[in-house]
Amino acid sequence: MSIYLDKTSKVIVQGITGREGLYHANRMRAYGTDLVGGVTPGKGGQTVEGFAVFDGVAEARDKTGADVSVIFVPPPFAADAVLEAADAGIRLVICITEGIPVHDMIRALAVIGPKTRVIGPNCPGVITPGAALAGIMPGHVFKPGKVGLISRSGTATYEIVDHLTRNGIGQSTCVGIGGDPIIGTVFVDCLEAFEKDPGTDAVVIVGEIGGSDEEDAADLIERRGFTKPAVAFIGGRSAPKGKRMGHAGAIISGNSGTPESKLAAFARVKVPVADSPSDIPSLVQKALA
Amino acid sequence: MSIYLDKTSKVIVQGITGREGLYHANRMRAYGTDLVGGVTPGKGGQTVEGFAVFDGVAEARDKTGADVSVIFVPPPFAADAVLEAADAGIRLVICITEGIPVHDMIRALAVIGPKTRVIGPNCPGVITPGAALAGIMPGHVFKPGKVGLISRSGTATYEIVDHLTRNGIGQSTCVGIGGDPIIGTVFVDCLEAFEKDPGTDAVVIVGEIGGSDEEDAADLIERRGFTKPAVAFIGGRSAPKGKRMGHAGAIISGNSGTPESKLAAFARVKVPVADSPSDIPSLVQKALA
Amino acid sequence: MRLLEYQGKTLFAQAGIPTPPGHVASTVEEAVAIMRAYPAPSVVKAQVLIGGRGKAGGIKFCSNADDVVEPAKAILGMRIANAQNPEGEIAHRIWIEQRVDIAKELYLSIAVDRASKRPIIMASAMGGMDVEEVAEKHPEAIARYRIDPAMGYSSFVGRRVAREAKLPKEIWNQFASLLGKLYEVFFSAGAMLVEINPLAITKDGKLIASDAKVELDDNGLIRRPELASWKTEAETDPLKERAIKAGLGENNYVQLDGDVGIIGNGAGLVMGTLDAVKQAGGNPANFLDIGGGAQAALMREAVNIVTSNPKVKSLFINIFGGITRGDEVAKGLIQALASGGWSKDKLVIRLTGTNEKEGRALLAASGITSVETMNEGARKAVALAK
Amino acid sequence: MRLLEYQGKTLFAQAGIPTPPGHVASTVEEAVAIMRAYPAPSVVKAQVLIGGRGKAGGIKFCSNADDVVEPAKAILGMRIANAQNPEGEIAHRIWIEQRVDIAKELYLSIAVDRASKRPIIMASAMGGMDVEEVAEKHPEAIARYRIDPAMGYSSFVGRRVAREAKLPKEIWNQFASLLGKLYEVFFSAGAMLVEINPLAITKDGKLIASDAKVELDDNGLIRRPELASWKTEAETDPLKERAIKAGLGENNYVQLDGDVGIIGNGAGLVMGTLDAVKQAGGNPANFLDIGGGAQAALMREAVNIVTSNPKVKSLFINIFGGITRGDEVAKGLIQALASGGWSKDKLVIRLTGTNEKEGRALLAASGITSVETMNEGARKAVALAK
Repeated sequence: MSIYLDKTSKVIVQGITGREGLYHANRMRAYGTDLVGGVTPGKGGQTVEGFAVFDGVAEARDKTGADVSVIFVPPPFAADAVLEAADAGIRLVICITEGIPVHDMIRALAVIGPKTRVIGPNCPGVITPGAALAGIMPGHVFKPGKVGLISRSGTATYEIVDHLTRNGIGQSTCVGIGGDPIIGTVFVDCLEAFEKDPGTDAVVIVGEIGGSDEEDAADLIERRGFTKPAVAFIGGRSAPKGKRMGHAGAIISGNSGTPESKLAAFARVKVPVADSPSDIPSLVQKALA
Repeated sequence: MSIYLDKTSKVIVQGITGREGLYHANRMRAYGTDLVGGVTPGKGGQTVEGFAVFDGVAEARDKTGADVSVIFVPPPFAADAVLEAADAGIRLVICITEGIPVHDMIRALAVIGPKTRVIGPNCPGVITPGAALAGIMPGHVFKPGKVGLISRSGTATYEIVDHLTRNGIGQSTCVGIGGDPIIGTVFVDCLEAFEKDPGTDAVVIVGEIGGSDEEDAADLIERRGFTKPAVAFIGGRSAPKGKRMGHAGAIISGNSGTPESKLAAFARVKVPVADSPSDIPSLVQKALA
Repeated sequence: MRLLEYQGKTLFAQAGIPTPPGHVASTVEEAVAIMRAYPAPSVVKAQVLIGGRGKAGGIKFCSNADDVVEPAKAILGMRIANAQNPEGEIAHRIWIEQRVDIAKELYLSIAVDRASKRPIIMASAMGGMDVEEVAEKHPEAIARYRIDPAMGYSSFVGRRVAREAKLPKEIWNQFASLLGKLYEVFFSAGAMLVEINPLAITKDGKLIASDAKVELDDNGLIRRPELASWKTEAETDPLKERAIKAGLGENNYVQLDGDVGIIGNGAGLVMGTLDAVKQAGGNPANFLDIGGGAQAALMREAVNIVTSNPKVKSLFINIFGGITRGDEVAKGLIQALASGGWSKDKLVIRLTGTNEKEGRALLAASGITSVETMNEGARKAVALAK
Repeated sequence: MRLLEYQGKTLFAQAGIPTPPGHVASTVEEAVAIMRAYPAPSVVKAQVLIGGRGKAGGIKFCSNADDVVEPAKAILGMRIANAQNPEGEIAHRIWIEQRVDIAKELYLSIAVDRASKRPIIMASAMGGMDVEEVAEKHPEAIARYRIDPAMGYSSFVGRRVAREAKLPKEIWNQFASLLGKLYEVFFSAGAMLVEINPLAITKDGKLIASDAKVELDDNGLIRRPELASWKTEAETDPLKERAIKAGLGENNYVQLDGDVGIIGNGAGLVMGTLDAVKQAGGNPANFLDIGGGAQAALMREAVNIVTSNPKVKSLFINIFGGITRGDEVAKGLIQALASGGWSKDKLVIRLTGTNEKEGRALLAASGITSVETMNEGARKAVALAK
């Protein structure tokens, strides 16, 4: 079992004729994802490396039954691509693009209805190991299993998953929610989904400095909206105030977004926080014991 | 029984210190409406003719428990007043103002959520005879009973209701939905509410030329979304094409909004259409027999 | 309020929509001066709101200052009519614009869609024709998209419409950009309709607005007061202007063709009165709604306005008093009659509702009897007009 | 990207927000010329991004061309520091603006609220103070409102905020209008924050923006490219500029205080590497994320950038290859070492993931051994920096 993505998901790539889009479409297909085609406006009707190309998402959905879209469109046009996918009734829209104007996303997310879930932007996507990959994650690191993972960071996730997999701990679904300040799906959303997923026994929360997403997750746990065992990691604990650490969203501004606040929140709800990625497997084993 | 408005409704007036607002607030109170106060920005704390004045709708709602607002605010500010009422969580917002820019209403209605019902603008309001009046209707014409009425016009309603009342046919609730091209509540909304109301046995639909609200109502009846007896009237049947008849929305443009189309729609679903307001009572009696 | 072609094109050009360069003239001399300044193959187009100006000879061609004289003379002052409006409209202005080499004609419009409460975009590769005819004969040729006003325009909408309207792929991006600008015009001008028909593709592959049809929301002019001054002859009517001056709204007086003058309170009741007159075999001369709560002075002026229409043979006043008080109506009517503008013999009044007794007493004192019902009044008024 | 006060006020003035008339100068001569042209009681303010310029002597007064010389001389070139930033910032410009008679100081800001994904408006009648301090000590004194971006600003929002912030009733309408304009600036400039503190009420009852703090979204500059050129000295950093020139993003290089240079792929991994170095008792000299799929040339330049920081004593490269290939990383590193900019003795590399074998083989051929884990690498790098 899994959340958001499984073997039945039909995935398209928006921006499939671009360098990044085509490269990752091939990787997703190689992983076993049912990648049914892609979209590049004006290039509809072509076939690239075996992928059918459509002019628009509505057309692609009508002709392929796609319900998931992965977006590799340059920043100035990415919010338009997200809106197009939502308008076409795509259920899960994963926006990989980094560098989208914050106000573009604020406006797009404000008008997208509850039928569409947006993940990202500036995220590595979603993987349900052994079933499907919709994003840019290195599939070989992952292994099917019963631990869910949610992360604000890509490579920190790979590092942590690598430790899990090497220690024999497989994953149900791993969701990279993205490193931007304004993102479509937050920890709380994923926790609520994992709570309902019988295939998930525990969850690893990979947070970082900036914002209050970790604190909100702790609040959810406190009011019993999530009741399974959870383990956390917080990146950027050594970062100074006011410096943006790689991710547009990883910044401590004033008293907000500090690691202290996040550590305190997790301590309050008894979620152990690993000092190093390598400590995660043992914390998970302890939590599940 | 009734729809939208009853004895328990707590009503405020936005624009209560204006000439129109204050005049009609007095009339509503005299009719027996639980008129709990009014709003005029900057005049909060005053009392006018026994009505408590508040600076904003949120404050008025907090202090009075108001759930209905009747708006008498000049056209340039009326859409802002509607948004304010919705933002404050008012359940039923009745906008009397005539002359509001169409685009103001398009934008306001696009962002108001399902928790708020907007009636109007350019409408006479809602009356549940014997219980409450929220609007500018002449209360003495109405009589409690079991026939619902929905109308795009004010005075045509009074004329028709007068005939009903004189013939001993009382009304459950009468809703003036307004004569503008873009209005918050349409015939279909009211029919769905009347369908569920055990206090309503039949409905009178007072339409007019322009738009397709009557056709939509007929479609609802055809697909059994409304199953009670209905009788209709259509105003402006003698109007030439392209001329706006008083109401901004009463206009035949091209092939759309013609009386022929509306008559045909009602004929299809066997809703009798009165040639004259004076024919309505006998048609209602026949429908109920 | 409808705009003339050149006014619409001005709005388009301000928003960055490509339009052929052109100038407006209201005399032959101005036309010559324009062609002297811009000597190029040009089109001379009658500036009227009525449709069918091409067939009526309202569009001619010229290429220099000499040969603009004939077309300008012919069109300026020309009366252009069509089946719907046989009386027609006089062309007081011409628009002289440079000719464009057109490869293909498209259709594009944005209108207020009442049912969805949203702007609706319509586009078709079959441009240059009457869109209602296209909609009837080739419904599949028209692509429609209803925009969420909360979202506003986003360029995928333009691409989607372009694809569904089967427009050539080469112009999709241009089309999406132009449509975004047209949406901007639609919203910022408070339009009920903006239409480009034809939207031309030139021989060198550029989109250009060959025509412009814009209808503004009268109520929206409070947000763009500078546009109100663009109102033209065809949009004005002296009796309507007088009604507005008296304090009534833009839609409260409508001139019609018949001979039974009509005054009532409330648009719905007045419409119903018109219908009743028609059913009684008569023809209404006008629609006049005095609104709610009218005072005697307004009522007096309403009587004067309606009866100053020379076609009016009888006057039917139908009042169902809610906020409007019967005594004020009676006072105003009596004042108007006293000033000699109309005779009580050509008058029928039905007065019911608030203060009906006081009103009827005043009328009786002046020798006027009120009828009981609208239908009765309609019959009498029609008989008086015979 | 943060704007200096005078840049923020320029945006405000363009949007119609009242600001005191003023001019910017970067030399004493310019300051004198300004005061000669506008002789009026004025304030001379250091244009720096750092807070606390008032306490540091960065705000002075003058009233004519003669007495502007002293303040201008004193402030231009002044280094202004505070507790958070002891190194401080040099004032290269002054802003000379006419003094305003202030009756009361308010606070007003709009910021991006991450949790609600909406703009949040904050206002308080306690202006002129540090807002975080007010929020802590008098939380009830701050009114907050999260705007639905689909709705946009509507004036009831301003009235509601004004009431809840207990602002004087007389200025509610002015405040609601000013807030609408500030919202316009916030959205159209793509701001993360627009703050007016203090928002002054003058003695004659007018609102005026006495200060301006604006932080723009770097990604949003593609929509307002003209604003990108407003970037100032305090916002630039030669090594960061070099990283951007090499093709990295705005946030990929961050200068820090320590002596362990750090390169990794992916922001999360690099952050984790910084933390690991810190836990091992070291101090990171920088944050450098080479992103995904970096080629050898980029890796070489990354090594050159990090090691050209004179504080760097050891270099830790931490690569977890997904899209990034180990052989490309190794090649770039070997090229950088070959050019003599850095010694392999002061280097620790951990190389795992895609093409790790090929990469490690290349490294081994150059006498470099890769460590197995991040924590091991961190410990070694910290030891090398001692």
